[in-house]
Amino acid sequence: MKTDTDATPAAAAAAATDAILTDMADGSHRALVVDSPPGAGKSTLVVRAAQELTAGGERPIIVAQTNSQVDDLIERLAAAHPDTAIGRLSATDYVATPALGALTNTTVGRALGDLSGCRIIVGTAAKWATVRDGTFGWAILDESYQMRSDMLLQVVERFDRGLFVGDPGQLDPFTIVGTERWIGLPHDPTQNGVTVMLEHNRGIPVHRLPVSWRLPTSAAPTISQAFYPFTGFTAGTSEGTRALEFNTTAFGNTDLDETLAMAFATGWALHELPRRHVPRTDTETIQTAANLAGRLLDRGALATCERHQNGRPLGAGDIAIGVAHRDQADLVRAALTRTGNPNAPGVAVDTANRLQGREYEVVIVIHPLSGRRDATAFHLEAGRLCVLTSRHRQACIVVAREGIADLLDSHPSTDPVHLSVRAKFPDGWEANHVMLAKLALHRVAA
Amino acid sequence: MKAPVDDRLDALRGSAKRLDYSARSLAALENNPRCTLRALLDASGSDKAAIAAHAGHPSPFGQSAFALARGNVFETMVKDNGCAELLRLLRETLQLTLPEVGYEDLNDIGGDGRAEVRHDRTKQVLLQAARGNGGGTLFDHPMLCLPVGGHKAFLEPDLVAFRIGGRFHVVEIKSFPIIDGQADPTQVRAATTQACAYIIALRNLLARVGIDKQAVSDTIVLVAPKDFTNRPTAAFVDARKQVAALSRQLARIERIGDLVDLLPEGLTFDLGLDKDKRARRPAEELAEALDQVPATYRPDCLNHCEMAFYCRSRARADSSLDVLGPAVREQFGGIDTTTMVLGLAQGRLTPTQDQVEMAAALRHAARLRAELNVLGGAE
Amino acid sequence: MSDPLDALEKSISSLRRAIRDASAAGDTERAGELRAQLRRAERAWDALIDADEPAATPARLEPTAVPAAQGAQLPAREHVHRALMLLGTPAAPKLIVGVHEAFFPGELSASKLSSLRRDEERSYRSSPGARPYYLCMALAHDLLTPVRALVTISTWALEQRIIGPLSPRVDFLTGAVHIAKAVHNSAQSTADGPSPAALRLLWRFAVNIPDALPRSAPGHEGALDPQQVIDAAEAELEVHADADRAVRTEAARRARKSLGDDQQLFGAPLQGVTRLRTARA
Amino acid sequence: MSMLSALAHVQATESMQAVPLTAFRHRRLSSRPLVIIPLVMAGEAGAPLAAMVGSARRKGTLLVVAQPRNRDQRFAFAASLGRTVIDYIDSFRQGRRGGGGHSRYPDTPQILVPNHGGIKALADLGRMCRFRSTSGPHAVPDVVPEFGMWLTFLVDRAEQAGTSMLLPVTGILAEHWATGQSTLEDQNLASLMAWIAPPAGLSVEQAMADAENPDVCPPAGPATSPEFDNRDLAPAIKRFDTARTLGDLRALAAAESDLRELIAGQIQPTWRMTWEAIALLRSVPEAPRTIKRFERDCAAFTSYSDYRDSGGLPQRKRDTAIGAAQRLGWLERALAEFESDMAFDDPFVLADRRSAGEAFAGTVVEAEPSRTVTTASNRRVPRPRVTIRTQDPVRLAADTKLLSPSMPSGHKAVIVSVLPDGDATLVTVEVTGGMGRARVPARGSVPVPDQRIAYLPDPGWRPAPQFPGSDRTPWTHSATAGETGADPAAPEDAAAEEWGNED
Repeated sequence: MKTDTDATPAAAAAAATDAILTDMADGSHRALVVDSPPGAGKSTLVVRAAQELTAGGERPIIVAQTNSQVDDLIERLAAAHPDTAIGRLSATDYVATPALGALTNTTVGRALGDLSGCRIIVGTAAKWATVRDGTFGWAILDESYQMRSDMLLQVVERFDRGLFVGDPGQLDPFTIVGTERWIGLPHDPTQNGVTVMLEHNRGIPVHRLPVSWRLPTSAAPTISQAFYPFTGFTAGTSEGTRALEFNTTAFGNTDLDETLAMAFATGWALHELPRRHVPRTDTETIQTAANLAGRLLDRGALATCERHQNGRPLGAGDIAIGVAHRDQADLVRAALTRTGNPNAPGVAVDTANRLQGREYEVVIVIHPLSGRRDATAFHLEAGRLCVLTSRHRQACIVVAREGIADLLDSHPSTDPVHLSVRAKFPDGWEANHVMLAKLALHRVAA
Repeated sequence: MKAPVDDRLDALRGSAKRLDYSARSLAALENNPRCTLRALLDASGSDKAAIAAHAGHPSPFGQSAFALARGNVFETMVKDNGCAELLRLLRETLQLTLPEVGYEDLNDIGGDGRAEVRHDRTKQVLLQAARGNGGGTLFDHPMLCLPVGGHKAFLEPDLVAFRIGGRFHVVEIKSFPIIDGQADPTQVRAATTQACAYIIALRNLLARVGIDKQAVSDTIVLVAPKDFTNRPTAAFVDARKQVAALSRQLARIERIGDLVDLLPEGLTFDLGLDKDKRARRPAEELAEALDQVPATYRPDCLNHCEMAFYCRSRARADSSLDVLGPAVREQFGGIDTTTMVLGLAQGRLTPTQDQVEMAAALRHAARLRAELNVLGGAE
Repeated sequence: MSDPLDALEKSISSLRRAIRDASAAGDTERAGELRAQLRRAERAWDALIDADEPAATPARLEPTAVPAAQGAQLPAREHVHRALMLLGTPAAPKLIVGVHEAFFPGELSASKLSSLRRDEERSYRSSPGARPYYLCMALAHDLLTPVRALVTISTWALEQRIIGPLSPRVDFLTGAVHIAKAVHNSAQSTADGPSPAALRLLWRFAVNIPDALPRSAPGHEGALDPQQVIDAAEAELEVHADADRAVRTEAARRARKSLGDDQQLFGAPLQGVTRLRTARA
Repeated sequence: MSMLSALAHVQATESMQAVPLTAFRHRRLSSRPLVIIPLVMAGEAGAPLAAMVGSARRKGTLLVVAQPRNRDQRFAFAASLGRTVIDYIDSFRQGRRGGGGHSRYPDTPQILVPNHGGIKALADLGRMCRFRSTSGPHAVPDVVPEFGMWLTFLVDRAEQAGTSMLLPVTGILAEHWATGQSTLEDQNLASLMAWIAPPAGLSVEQAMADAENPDVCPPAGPATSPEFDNRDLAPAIKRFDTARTLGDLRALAAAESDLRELIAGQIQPTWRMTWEAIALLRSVPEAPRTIKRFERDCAAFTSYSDYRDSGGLPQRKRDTAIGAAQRLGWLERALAEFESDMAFDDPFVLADRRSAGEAFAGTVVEAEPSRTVTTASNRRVPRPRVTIRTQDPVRLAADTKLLSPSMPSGHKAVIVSVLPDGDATLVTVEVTGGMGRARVPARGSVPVPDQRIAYLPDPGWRPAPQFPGSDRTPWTHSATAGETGADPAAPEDAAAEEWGNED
């Protein structure tokens, strides 16, 4: 890729998109890969690429990983191309969301035959896997780093060429089956589809979107360094474009306020609870995360950004709380009802797996290592922390018990070592250290 | 005023001869790095096996003569006839060119096998190679030296290969098999961690004359029997993470002073060896001394550490949950003992404020188990 | 616990304790198993005690009779000489035995070889030149000290007995050429052709020489073509020969100047690395 | 691990005896299992040293490789072990039931080994044998590759959760009992048995100590103890080698019988203990759904058996792209079903899931048995709703499909809502299946007030993934350069076999 070093972010991003579309039009490659760091306009690219393909007479299909991703994409596609007939290939028990139901150029179908008039057909990988015949010229595979190689194998016969779009820094697909049988094979079915495809096809162009439009200037360098050490990216907005202000002055001056103030002023805060070994369901930690959200809603905040230059009040839907485990998510939801703020239950709460690809103004994270005695591979996984700390447009608050540094110190990465397998980077251990060093500068002791 | 750290470490060891770090003991650093007892015993050069045995918990780490013999025979075979097999493998894996066959035997220097002598010679030939004025490609058993905690540790890789215009590669020759491209991950890991010590030592040697660490590759070449044959095969192992991890652990050793400062004055693990090398110190007295140092026992230690059986018995005596392993332990958050778990579960103990939540969960679990036992689900 | 006697005594006492427990509980099967273990441990203990006595009885299991020789009754040094002459390069005992088994009748073991080397030096020093040849050492090119584990023949030129950095490979390739020729000859001259051991030996050389094996045939001794091995080995020799010869010649010149006759055969005395440094400077 | 299982381990520690983790044994135990205790030589790649094999405690056969480094002796050993195992397997290839393509043998072989290491040793043996050629310069007896293929089949099958054709005894024991030691120590058969059933007259403490003392309890293999290797085995093998070199037949016979006796001493205690463990496991009732999984084993056994009869090729060294994806699918499915089966069958396992919030049990507090809805096809169907009050920390979301072990089979429900009620939780479910075909639900098919009921998530039916045909590996999963796809039937590079005795 050729980009001017001193080009504006917008120009750099445009150049990257142009290069991708040129390669796609060229037709000499069976596949293209686009690595997209958090919030780098992946969906925009997908919509744009679909448009280009349609304009060129193709009838592209889009393969996404979850139903909500499919719905999101269709809404964007329908808005961008009101004149193009779009098909949604769905399972029998799928019920269209109200937003989707309102679209006039969209058809929901159970089988390809129902969608014969559609120029673009979108579906989940699982649904595409049930389609037995028909081959399309191009497929756009969204979030393809989250698609397992065995799933790719089930859908690959439906298309001749693929545009693989995804974020390599997020969570890898996984399996509950613990086997070392396939390690070292280029076609290991537990690997992500992109890696396997690249292993078997030399000379596939790998593009990279260079600008994160989501992450603020306060976050982009840290996330880039911790999770994308070899392929950095920059923030799309400049210093001062994004800002948070309280609608009220602190009337309690509690540690919650101190943390919120830190986050509002610097974009980061580490709300550190006293050192203690606790189970992951620890009420104090969970309630604190909920209370931070409640307190933020109580006090009210005005968010300024490039889209709302005169500010916009933050609502519960602008806030998310991210956790590592599902039971923690359930407990946080319950804790939100206890905050006393009537809107608090509207705050989104989910695990890293489910937060992938989503975006909020403020994200509160319960650190996966908080209060633990040992650091397992699950809790150290770089992708998990990456997802949690890269969902925000304004600020990220991490809630943790003191002692994570010691924990990291005593648990060097203990991943098994295999022959002829490249070590996976970023290393979760290393990435955790980078994040912790950053957070230490924004620490508020509770 | 406290005595200097080194003096205190010497006092801990007592009259016994100092055991230096080896690649094996350095590699062991990555297991349970937080254990104070282990750190102190290692840093003081104490003989852990002898100490554990005298304290009544001999370590079962004998090595089978078969394994030893097999290892030696295989290494010899790989290096026989001017490293014929090895050259074939390195030509395949490292793309060594035809002229790159120069062989330097560093097992002894004109019959002199002393570590210092071999180290001097190693330094000389490796630096020549690095600077491009030596013809050497294969360096057989070079003697490297790494200062660890202010003491010299001599380290001896099986072989270092130097690719002209390229970099040094550590070659490990192991006798566990590579079957259909896969080998036992535990063994690979152990071999890799050892090789990391060599990489670090080699980089250290070059760094002293200003040669960048990039001159030493962090990919190691593992040579091992192919499938069930005696023919060797080679595989790459990406050791980047282990090199980073071991470097961090080595940096920790430098902070041993912090640990030493916490010890009671006059503490020693001296065995009181007599002239026949028999331990004369009363075993209880030794055990008392050991008990004064915190140990972090994990069942995994049984695979690695000579002190593990001692530590396990200590953990059992304390009713520590550590005995049951991390999977069980994790369920109980900050609770440390089985007594406390059961006390809370049965409602016999009143939870502290920290424990309220855990106590409720425990009572729920205990109620469920009681329900089941009443149902007589299992005889 | 390094003392094996201590260890055994501990085993014996724990076995006795276990037998008592098992018997008390009436578990005869288990007690029987343990008794067998105990007997074994006690026997091992007896053996160790005996071995510790100064006038140890000779181990009973040593072979009492030398096996009848199945081939020519030549002295071992003749076997070695013949093998080395065939190879034409300094060689380690293992390879010498390999060549011997591949091409000559009679018994020769590697362990015998090491004692042989000491005898040769002793014999030479007591009456130099009494024998037509001596089995002697290869010399390191820089220190001119004896090289670990390589045997040569005194009648060879010093250049042939010097080992420089490239020499191990050069000697390996030269040896391959000679073995291939010997295999070729026996294919021509004997009715049965080369022995399986000879083919196996050649195969082991050939697999480690680029292009020495037929491209298509699966790795099998039968598929070997001696001429192809010779061509391949010579092709690689071409690459190393000049550089190797230069080092050897220079070292041989130095050895002739600075070493006495016996030292030229059995190596210079060790003088530590100081000397080495000057030699390399 | 759940808190409940963790608590069981603590209870075992405190009471110094093993406590049950499950109500049932979830693995089938054959009435005639074949026990194999494999021993291997330290440091050598899958070099068998000995095996004790037999289908009854009193009928153990000891096979010994006097010099494990010798290739011919290895394969002689593989052949004799192979014959025993193949005979055993063949004894199940009869009495086929059912017709046509669906006929199958009514029973399967079952091989039991002491521990996971035993499975690894058999896997290595299978890999070593299955590609061997029965003709040419390094020919082996016909039974050797056949044995290798069967072993590989059994080892592959054992990877699948819930199967019972090859099992480690320690694994079955630890599934049922919790001890006061760690998972690592539970892998030692003697240590595990010390907690469950210590030798008569011994305390658990003493039995544990003995279990780790190789003098009293020789390791259950596959590796022998280094002390034994150095003190006893190495000299005995040396005596054997010497006698062989000398051609002294009397000394050879003596050395061989000495070796046998020596190894018998090491293997016998494990043999005895394995059978004791099996007897103990028989006393635990078998879980109801075990039979369902056993039938699948029968089908797999029959189909592999037919494949062997048709002269099928040995299993590949590594899976192909499509083979690997297929296998991953099977393994994941088997695991999900096994976990669900166990929770369905076993109140202990259910309680485990309950304590983690993944299932719940409680009392029906409200029922709307006559509720109906109209389907899209305009049919009125019963959809009764029931509300259950539970103390369990329910973490299931609305729309989760449920099964119930406390209702007649076929009962299906779906969660409508989960609401807190003081320190308890109210779960409302809609019954969706198992009510019969009539307009009114069949009697007993809808929970009634005050009834105790448990629900757990339905793993559900998932369509088997469809992959491209094995001859059509798509471009994303195959190198265009053309793979070196070695014929799996090709015997291994025979000349690469240099075993050689050591000097």
